[in-house]
Amino acid sequence: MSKNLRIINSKYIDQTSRISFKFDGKTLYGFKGDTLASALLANDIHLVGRSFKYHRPRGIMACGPEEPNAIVQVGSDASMTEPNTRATEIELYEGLEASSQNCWPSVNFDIGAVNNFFSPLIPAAFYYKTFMWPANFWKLYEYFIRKSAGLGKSPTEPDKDIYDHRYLHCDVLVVGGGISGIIAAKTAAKNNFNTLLIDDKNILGGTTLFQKNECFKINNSYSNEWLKKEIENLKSLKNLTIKTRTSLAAYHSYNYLLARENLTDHLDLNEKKDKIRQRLWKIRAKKVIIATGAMERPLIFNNNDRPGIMLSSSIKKYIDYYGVKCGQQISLFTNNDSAYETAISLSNSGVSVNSVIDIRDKSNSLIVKQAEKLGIKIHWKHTVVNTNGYKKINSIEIMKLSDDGTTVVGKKMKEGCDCLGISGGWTPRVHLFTQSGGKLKFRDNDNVFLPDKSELDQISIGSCNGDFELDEVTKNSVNLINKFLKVNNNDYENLEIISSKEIDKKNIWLLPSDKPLGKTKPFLDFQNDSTANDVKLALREGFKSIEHVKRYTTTGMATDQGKLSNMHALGIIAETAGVKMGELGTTTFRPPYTPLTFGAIVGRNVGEFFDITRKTPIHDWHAKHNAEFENVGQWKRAWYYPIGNENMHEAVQRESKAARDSAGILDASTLGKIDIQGSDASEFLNRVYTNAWSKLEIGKCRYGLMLNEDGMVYDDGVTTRISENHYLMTTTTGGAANVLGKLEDYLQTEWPELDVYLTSVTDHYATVSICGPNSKKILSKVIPDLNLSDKEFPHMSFKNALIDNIKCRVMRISFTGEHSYEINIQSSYGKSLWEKCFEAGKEFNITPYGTETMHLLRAEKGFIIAGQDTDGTMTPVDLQMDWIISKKKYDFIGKRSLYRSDTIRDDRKQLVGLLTDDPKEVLEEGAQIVLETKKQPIEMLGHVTSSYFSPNLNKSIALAVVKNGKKLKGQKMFVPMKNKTINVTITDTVFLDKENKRLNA
Amino acid sequence: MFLINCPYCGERDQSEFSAGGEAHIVRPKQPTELSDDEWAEFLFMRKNIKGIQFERWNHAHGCRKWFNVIRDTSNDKIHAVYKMGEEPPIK
Amino acid sequence: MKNKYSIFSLIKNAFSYHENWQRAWRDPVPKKEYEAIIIGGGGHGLATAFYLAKKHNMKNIAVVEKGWIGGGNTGRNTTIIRSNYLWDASAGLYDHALKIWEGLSQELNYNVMFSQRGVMNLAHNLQDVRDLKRRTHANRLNGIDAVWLNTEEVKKFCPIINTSPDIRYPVLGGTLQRRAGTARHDAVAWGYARAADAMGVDIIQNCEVKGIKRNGDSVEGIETTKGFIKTKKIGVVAAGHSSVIANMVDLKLPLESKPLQALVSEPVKPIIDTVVMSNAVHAYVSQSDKGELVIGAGTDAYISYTQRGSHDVVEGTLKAILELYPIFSRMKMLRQWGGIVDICPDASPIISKTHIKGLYFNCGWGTGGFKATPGSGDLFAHTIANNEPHKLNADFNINRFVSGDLVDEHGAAAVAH
Amino acid sequence: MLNYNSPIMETKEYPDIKISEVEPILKINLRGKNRDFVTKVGKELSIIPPVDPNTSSSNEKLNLLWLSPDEWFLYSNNKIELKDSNFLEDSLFNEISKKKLGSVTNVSDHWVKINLSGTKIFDLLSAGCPFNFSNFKNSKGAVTQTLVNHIDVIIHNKNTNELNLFVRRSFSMHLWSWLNDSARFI
Repeated sequence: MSKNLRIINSKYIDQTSRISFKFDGKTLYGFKGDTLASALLANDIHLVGRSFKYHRPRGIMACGPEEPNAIVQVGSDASMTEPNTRATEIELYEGLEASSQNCWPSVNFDIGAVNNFFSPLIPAAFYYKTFMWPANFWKLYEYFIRKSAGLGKSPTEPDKDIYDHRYLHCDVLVVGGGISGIIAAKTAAKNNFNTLLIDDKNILGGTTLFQKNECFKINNSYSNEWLKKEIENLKSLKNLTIKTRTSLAAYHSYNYLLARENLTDHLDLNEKKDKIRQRLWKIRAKKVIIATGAMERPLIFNNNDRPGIMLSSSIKKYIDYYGVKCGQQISLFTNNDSAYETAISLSNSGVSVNSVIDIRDKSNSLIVKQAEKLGIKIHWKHTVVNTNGYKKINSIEIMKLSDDGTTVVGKKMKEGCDCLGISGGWTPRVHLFTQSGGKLKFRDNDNVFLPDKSELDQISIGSCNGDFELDEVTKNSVNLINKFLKVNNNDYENLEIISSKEIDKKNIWLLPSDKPLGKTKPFLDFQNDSTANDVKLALREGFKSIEHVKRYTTTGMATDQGKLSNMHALGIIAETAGVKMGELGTTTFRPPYTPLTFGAIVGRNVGEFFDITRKTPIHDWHAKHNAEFENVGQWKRAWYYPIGNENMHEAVQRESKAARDSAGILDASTLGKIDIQGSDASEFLNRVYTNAWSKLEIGKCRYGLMLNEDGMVYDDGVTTRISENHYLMTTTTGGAANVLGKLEDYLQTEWPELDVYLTSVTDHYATVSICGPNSKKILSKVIPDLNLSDKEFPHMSFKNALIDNIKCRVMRISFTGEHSYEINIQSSYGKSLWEKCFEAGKEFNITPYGTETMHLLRAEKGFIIAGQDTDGTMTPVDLQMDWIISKKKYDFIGKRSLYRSDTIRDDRKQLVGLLTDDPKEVLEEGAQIVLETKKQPIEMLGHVTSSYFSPNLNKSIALAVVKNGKKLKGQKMFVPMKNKTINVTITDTVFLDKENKRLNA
Repeated sequence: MFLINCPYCGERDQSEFSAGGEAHIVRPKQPTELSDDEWAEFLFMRKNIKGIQFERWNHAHGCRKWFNVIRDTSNDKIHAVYKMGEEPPIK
Repeated sequence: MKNKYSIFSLIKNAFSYHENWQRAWRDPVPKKEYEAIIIGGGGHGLATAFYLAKKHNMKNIAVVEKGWIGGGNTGRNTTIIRSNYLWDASAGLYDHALKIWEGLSQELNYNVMFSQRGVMNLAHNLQDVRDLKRRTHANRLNGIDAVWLNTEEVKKFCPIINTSPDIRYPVLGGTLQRRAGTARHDAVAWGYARAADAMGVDIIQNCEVKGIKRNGDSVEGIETTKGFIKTKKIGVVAAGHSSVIANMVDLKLPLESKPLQALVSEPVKPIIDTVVMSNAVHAYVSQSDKGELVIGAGTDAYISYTQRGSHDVVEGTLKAILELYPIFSRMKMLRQWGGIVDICPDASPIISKTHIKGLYFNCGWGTGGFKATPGSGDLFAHTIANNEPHKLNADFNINRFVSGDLVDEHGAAAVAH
Repeated sequence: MLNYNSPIMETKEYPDIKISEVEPILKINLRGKNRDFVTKVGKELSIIPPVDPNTSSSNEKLNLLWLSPDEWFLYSNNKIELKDSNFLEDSLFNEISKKKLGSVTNVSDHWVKINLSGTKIFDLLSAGCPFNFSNFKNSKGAVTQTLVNHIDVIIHNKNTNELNLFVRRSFSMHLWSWLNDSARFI
């Protein structure tokens, strides 16, 4: 039965509020303020997971984001469960359920552990060297590899939580609420900088917050008490915003930073609902102060990965902050002074410390003296050569170090313990600094990489800048901040600081053992199970760069991104290869600093807000008349209007027939419309379209084709000359924005001399198109006083008109080949006008038709749709539209490209009509066209671009592009489908009313 | 995300702009006089500089004006902006 | 001769604590002169050297790399391999590569983990459907195993896709190539390096090219940070940095180098066992053997050599991922990074001679180079050895930008640019 | 009679936020480069087009917003009679466009005007807008064109904690529902 290892006095844990939670199905208790890790430790649970490769038992090792082992699955609900969450960062809440990962059937008995037995066979990157025979077996091998890999489980149902974004602009951003961050925030805010202070913990103060030790005092009070007062004072600063539970995820160039604020993860299950779970702050800061502190390093020795082996500073936080004993007989193993702080804290709380094993010869610092005063046993110049205990450490083996530190001497001592604290010194958290593009420098005397040069307006202060002693931290931070903000803040002048000084330093990256290296397991990357041996193997095989070693051994590529392992990997590489660490350089730290949920990155841009939806003024009418809608770019366009249980084919056949037999009505509001004014408007059109415009009469419309400079068809549409210097251009629905942008580009950069202004009026006008033999009768009812005679109002002309006093423009143009009109009216009257036309047309069975019918009708006439019948490789000539290329014009966009050696070939793919031998057979759009089906490989001569069953011709028709098609009229060809071959004949592109009689019908 | 100083509107977030590639590639006044090679040079061939590049940007979601930017493509640092038709402030 | 990799060699070495493994490749000092020099130690460059040595019996060759082999786009891409391209020229090129992939681990005696888990391209609007069907038909007639799947079949093949008709851009179907899949990118570079080294190829790392020495119209050698190296044939395979090399000989290429980003999630147990690509909403995802979701983002529109892109691109990709896979909302991004991709106006590569005698370029792979690695190397080697393109890369010459005979693969390219 | 339908026709209130559509009002886009254009506009509207970027000039009836060095946006404060707006549009068109001084385009229905008021409106916008409002906030009459939730908008600082936001009609319903969805979490 698990014992309770909680001691009474901890100010940060509310021991009156008991919280129940489940771990691996077992109900346990903790308190408000606990993390899952501290609560588990309080219940004497160390074993929480299995390692990635060997499935070795692993326990809680740290107390923050660097935790490599205690990675758990939170929750069991299919939509709300979350894999790979660090127990050291989960704040305990009522109803929390967590479970171990990567073990089966259970963390206590894990079948995968056989891998540990085979470990001699599976060194780093073994998989590159095997699983190759028999060749086709890889699929099978891979199946099992994949099953055993991976850690937690993905949710299997959509997330119910809400995520959000917020942009934030500030003068100064301070990252980290430790002692130096507090000083920075206070200084900035007091000097009228609009300041933001963020910290990933739920409370400010960093590690100083629980530093109650004679050796660390400021103005005669414990450093923690001094800091608490400082934090109190922050409240009064109005320029200061403080965000806790907010973790800086990414630091991009131009001081653009992303921070994730956790809003509900710490709340009881029933309190979480309908609240934003996480908010991603998109921060633009004028100045950035990084005060992210440092991480304690482990030590690398044989079997250094057993449950119960923890970072010494974490043991200290668990006892001082959470009031939790990580064990009852604790040994400490160190190469520096900080383990002695832990020793003192432990013995002050009545936990017996077996001994401190210190690889150094001695240390006379204040803190060590104090430890000795408390009677703590110290083994100087010793190292741990092995540890015992499978699911939890139960003893360590100690030996004396040789003078050069490369071997061990003397006889082995065994020391029983239920917890081992290790301390390998400190690593500044320079991740954000390097993310931002900053360059690092190496400091030899304590082997740390420090911020050096940066392009951005930023500084690093405190221990992330290499200041580890209390007096350095405060004094240097104050100076750096004043200089950085160009202020003179004297709050912190002449502070009296007591601080222990570490003079004696010694570091051994890979500690020696009495066994040959090959027989030991000194772990570097605990989660990915890569050892010092693996790194040495990689080097032996010629993988020299840190990036190679990292990728070959996977060191530093686990979910902790090597926070604890990178430095030792570098150290061992440098040592083995005999190069200076400074010259070796470090790996690049990539965003995010800690893993970031996809949800937070996406925010509320999901579902309805995944992408913009554009609607026409008449949209509601279509919806009310059960239109099916088609996505055209961001637009919703009426696709077809099924009646009763009509399917699309039936509806389209009916609509198409009605449009030609009597009257159809189409919502064309989505077409792009550009208002063109200026004395050079005509010249401008001459340059952007392939045909000539100067001679277009006022009141007339003309179809135009627009090319790219590469000569390929880009867009098309009808442009109307409203008055001398005033045109209205229409573009395709999809092309509208690009066309306007392209034309503005030419005006501003190539032809600034032209007096032309372009204004988009796409949304200002609703466009109602009426077509069919009865369209004239209907329009005459809608606008009685407009003379519609062919003489007064011929095809391809326009009139201004009034409908119930509302100005509108009526164009007599046709995309269907029928007699038809387009009425442009300001959008607010669009729906009403549509209804009016519909009413007027009732007696003629006016039929609303959608895009599908429109496509069919225009195909009967052989009109192209840019983007469907063209694909960016078709010239006007290819489209058999030579007539639209002005021979007279000196130049227009794309003209020169039409005369390149390939574009002038006359056997290019060309637009043709296609008829199937079987008139009922409708070709598939995209189907390929061939002449020769026998000999392989089959040569493809073209493909079907548009294909429909025409109710008006009562046969299948298609448009296609075919190599040398112009010359092949009447040629029999084949369309080979998967299961059959369809016989077709090449025809003219116009299938209906070749003489255009219907236009004036 | 860059901060780009539009010569007309001032400093704005990159998302308001669209990039237009290498600057000062003048469209030939008389394309028909050019050989296929010369035309291809204008159409497709680019310096694609690593280092200081003169390039075009458009404040597409602001004033819709095109302008020039001098940017170091090896570290994305913007050294200067100037209007169309103006001489580069830095050579 | 190198000792062969196999389960037996693993067992054998286990007894000596793996202390007797040979180096995968040497670390030679550059010779005075080589028969040919490949600039760029990525997958394509190393493969080129390998096939020059293996098929064209050119043993005295070197690969010079300014950093570490495989450190560029080879190690930064999302490892998708497929050959379902539209035009005959592309289909020929990429399927040639795919056929080599199928035997590559054995050819190199290095497990590149080529995993034929299938690649599915989704259609989200009517034009998508037309384009993808057109490709599927073309692929079929070109002997490429592409099949069209309707929405139900898509759902059946990859059940976690949200195929509801109510989403903003519903899945209207897709085309599937079963022979397609993924491979282990690092292993490709290392495998080619080891195999090339075994045949005497010098792989020279940390050796940056500073200039190209010319005599009139032909090349004479390269100036490097490790001194001058003489050669009559130079194959440039420098990806994003192709223009940098080209500018050394005042050669302008139709290239723009742009940032392309990718990201991985934390590793989880198998949840998606194929590769799904969606151009229209821009989401590409697969799952690595390690369990990470591997997600490809888009390119930025501006030129940059920083290997960093803008956050909006990553956000845009992930929102598309959540649109199609809402179950991934609680998954976490572990790592994001960027590469520099050299993009041609027609989204097709250049594997070509130049007007300078002895200078060859293999570039413009844009966002899709990894899949072509073995084929690209094989054909580039052929082009260099014979000073003539192989028929499979004849269409990918530089001159096409003058004649206008482009191979426009925007439709089929992974990232629409 | 044709009836008038604006896309939103709603007013919504949230703690410290009120959003509503205000239509119909006159909106005209003015383009021009030379001095004559500026003086002519001044004469017609008795407002001089502001030349300083991101600023506006107003009288009790009309507002003239700077959009770019050669582009201005005119809108009326209140609902305006059809005949009056036609008259204003025509006279401007005849005096400017016809006389080749620039262009005059009616965009009354191209843009939809949404009025935002309350102390939290800038927090609301910051949920989807990269623009830095810190100075804009405190300068009455300030104008900016930017993106809100990826949609182009023109924002006019009408008063302390009161903004007029203009969005293209086809986007307006989408933006409206986004604003309302966002307001829940401010």
